Amino acid sequence: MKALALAIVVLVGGLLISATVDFPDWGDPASPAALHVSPRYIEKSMEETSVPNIVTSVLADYRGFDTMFETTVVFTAGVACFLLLRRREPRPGPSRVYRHRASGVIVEMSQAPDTEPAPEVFKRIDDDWTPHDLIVMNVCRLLIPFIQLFGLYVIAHGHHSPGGGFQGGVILGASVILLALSWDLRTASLRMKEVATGLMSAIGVFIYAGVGALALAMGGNFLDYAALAPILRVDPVAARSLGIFFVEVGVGLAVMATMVLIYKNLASEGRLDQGL
Amino acid sequence: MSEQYPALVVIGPLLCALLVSVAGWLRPRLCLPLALLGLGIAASSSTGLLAQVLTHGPVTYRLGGWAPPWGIVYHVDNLNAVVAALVSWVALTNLVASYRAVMTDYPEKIGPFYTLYVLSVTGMLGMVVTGDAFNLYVLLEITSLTGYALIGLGGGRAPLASLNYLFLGTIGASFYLLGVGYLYIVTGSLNMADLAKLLTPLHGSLALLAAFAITLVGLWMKMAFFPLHAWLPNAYGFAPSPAASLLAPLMTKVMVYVMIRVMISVFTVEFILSEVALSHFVVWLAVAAMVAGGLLALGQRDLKRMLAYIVVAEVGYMVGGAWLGNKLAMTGAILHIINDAVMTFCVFLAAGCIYQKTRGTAFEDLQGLFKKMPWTMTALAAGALAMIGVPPFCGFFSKWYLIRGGLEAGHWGFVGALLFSSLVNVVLFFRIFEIAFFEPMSHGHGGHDGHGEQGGPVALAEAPLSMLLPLMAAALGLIALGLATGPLVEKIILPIIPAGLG
Amino acid sequence: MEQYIPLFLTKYNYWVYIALMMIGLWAMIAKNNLVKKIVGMNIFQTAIILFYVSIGAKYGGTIPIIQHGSGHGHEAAVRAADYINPLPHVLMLTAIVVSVATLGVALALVIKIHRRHRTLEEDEILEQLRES
Amino acid sequence: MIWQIDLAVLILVLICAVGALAVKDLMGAAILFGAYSFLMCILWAVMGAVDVAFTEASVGAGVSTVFFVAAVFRTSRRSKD
Repeated sequence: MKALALAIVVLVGGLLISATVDFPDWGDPASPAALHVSPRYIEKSMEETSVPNIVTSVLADYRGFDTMFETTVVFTAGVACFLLLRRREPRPGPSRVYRHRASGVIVEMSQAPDTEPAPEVFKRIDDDWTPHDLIVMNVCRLLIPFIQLFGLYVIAHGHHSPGGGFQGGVILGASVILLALSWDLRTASLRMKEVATGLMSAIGVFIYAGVGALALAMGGNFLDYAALAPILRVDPVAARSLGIFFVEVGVGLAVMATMVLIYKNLASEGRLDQGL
Repeated sequence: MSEQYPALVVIGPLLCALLVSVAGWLRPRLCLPLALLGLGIAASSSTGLLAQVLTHGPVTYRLGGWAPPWGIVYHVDNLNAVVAALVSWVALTNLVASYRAVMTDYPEKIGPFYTLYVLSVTGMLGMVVTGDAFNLYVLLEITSLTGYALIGLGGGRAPLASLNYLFLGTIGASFYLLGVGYLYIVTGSLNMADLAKLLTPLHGSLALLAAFAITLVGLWMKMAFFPLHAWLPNAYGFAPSPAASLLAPLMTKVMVYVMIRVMISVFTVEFILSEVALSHFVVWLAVAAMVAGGLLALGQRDLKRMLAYIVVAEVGYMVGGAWLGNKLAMTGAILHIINDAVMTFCVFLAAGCIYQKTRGTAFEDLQGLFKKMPWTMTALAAGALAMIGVPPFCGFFSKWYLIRGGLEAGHWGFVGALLFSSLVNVVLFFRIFEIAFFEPMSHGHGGHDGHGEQGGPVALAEAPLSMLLPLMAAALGLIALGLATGPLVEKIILPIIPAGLG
Repeated sequence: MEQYIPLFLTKYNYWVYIALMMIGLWAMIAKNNLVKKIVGMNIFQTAIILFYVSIGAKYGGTIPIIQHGSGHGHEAAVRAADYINPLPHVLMLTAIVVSVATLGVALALVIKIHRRHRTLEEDEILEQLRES
Repeated sequence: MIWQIDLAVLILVLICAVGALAVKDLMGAAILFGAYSFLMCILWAVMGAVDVAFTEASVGAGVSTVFFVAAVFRTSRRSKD
């Protein structure tokens, strides 16, 4: 196998390297890629969509259809992870571990009780026991709101600075994952239930496709945000800018929920009872 | 509304897939109707699109209202339209046929299952109608991801087979992406029609040849063309039967369509005819695919795996026909895309029916099935006759065009391999029928004692009607397609064969 | 020898991406551990992203965000040569997202395989399958 | 774009890629893969692809690494190669 792999790699690599001779030099401002399609985006982005960040305007408007399917890819991955991993049967092994909140004493119950002990007295801990770390937990608790605020800023400010729905959505999702890592998966699940993640990921993509379909219903082509101008009561250029904002919100919602869904399923092998 | 058909073909199923997902969380009973609605929209609008294309000529649809090459466009001609209609109708029929199997096997997960099912079809339809090289990559990834999940859902060896498919599929898709990158760096465009225009002065350059080679290798990996076929038999053999009868007929055919599209609409026929050594090499690979697929199928002891190897051989037919470089062979290849999709669908669906009743498709499970499931076996026989190439069934006609194309090109190896592969199909299927027809029900196989009374009368245990009716529809479709070959070739296929072909 | 130095300086980016890609491809084919294969797959995909991003690079260009004040018609128009080509960046955002989606599905499959076989080594899994 | 910086980062990227594949401990491989992604992100920021760099920093170096760690934690850390 290794010899075969080496042969394939050398062959493909040789072909790829020999073709670079015909390429324009790296960074050449006169290369075909710099002269054919992209100048229009750079020169007209401001005029046609009123979005200074050209990457955002190309991503969500000129090539917005790609981006819709890109969001769908993320959604698909979330559904796929759920389909492959999720199972309802509880973890084998009867014992459960609790920490007495007042004293900090750890208790292991070898026979799982039918009812959980009062949660304000006993806190359940994962089988893979990690020490109760006051600093990590509280620092993360303090940080998470700011991370989420930053995520929202990234989504909303994507028109003017690097960022947008994907980056912001991933940051928002990461804040929930951080909560699950520093506290535990059950705490994170209380804040964001499984059904909520599943619904949000579908609704996020639905916002994107729905904005497109609304444009279609208003008489434009699919995803032609300018057709939304009559409802939004603005001129077509501003309608494009607003349309981009709406779809970015949809993308952010879908990406956040999907990242959390994938993480929960991976970290708990699909049982969603305890994570890392 | 009719000018919006190209968008509806993709948007309808996409929106319904999202609704199915929501329903999966809240009202699981609504999943199937919503999925049916989505694929129904796709099927009706793709049929409308086909009618529109046939009467008014090719349709171009600008997504977002941006003109090409800046925006993404859908460019639909006869070839896209007919493949889109084929994909949506086969997927819709399979959805009806598979609902019983899904309900019994995955009662808790019907929501995600149908979501992925509809998304997979969305991806295939998008790949078929798109006119943008990069958009095709994104849709290819959607179809692949759903495919990995649907295959990996099966028990036993399915997850490992699915992971291997994922590795090879990712290499394939990445190679395609890299090929598009090579084209982009030398032209600066992503639109297929625009690329074809810009590439003409570059014919003969090394970068273009490398781009062509990488793109093709990527697509071949996805369609399981002979030396790159390793993932297919396990993936389709171990997949749950509803997924197998969706992916096996459609995925490889859609990829063959993409290859033909890339050949004639991006690189153009002139470029391909100028690379004589390459096309010669590819035709010989196709010959190897037919021979190897047939021989490997002979070694199988399981119906589904045997069918999977036949798919490998069938891919060889189509790729070889597309590369022979004359009109007859290209016609045969395109006709075979349509015919083979329905044939493969028919046999895989029959295998699914058998699995539903016997919970296994190994050869020993097939004993006495002609008495137990007469209708299913009749449909399987129809599919088998079509695959062998017996006249009233459609398989004969596409093979006829392929053989005539091979003779015109003077390629005796291709003609010989095609005849050899048909002969192998005869052996393969008659072996199945022998087992199913003649051998008694219980045989005392190894540890299979207590299998029921010896030699007693076999009770009729036919598959449920919801599976049987679609199966019958597919089997009748085989004959209908065969009878409709004349108009199909005249009206639909011949107008899109590029004039440059000899 | 001397004519190769300018060739190196103008093309070395492409060569490094090819080297990275080949490392990833080699790992995907030759490695035995499934997680290692997935790491190789990600390296492979990232190398392609690197290639695309290098297509977009432009000497004398700045990041593709139009400075405030320019492009509103009255002032000097935006010149394409001043900004880096944004199109490859857009395409690669898509590719990064696709790669993380593939990663998620691949890891889910790995966990499912581990549940059944209790190992991640491909040869051990194949051995178990041969025995059964 | 200063090509010396570019080249230095490229070499570091290569080292991290080889390291992630060579190390026997899968947790180590996951962390080295995170480092690899982060260096890639720097490289893209140097090339002016700020949006791509931002995405890679959050997706590649952030969430991907967490996914890897989660999967390795739930399976096994041992690797023969």
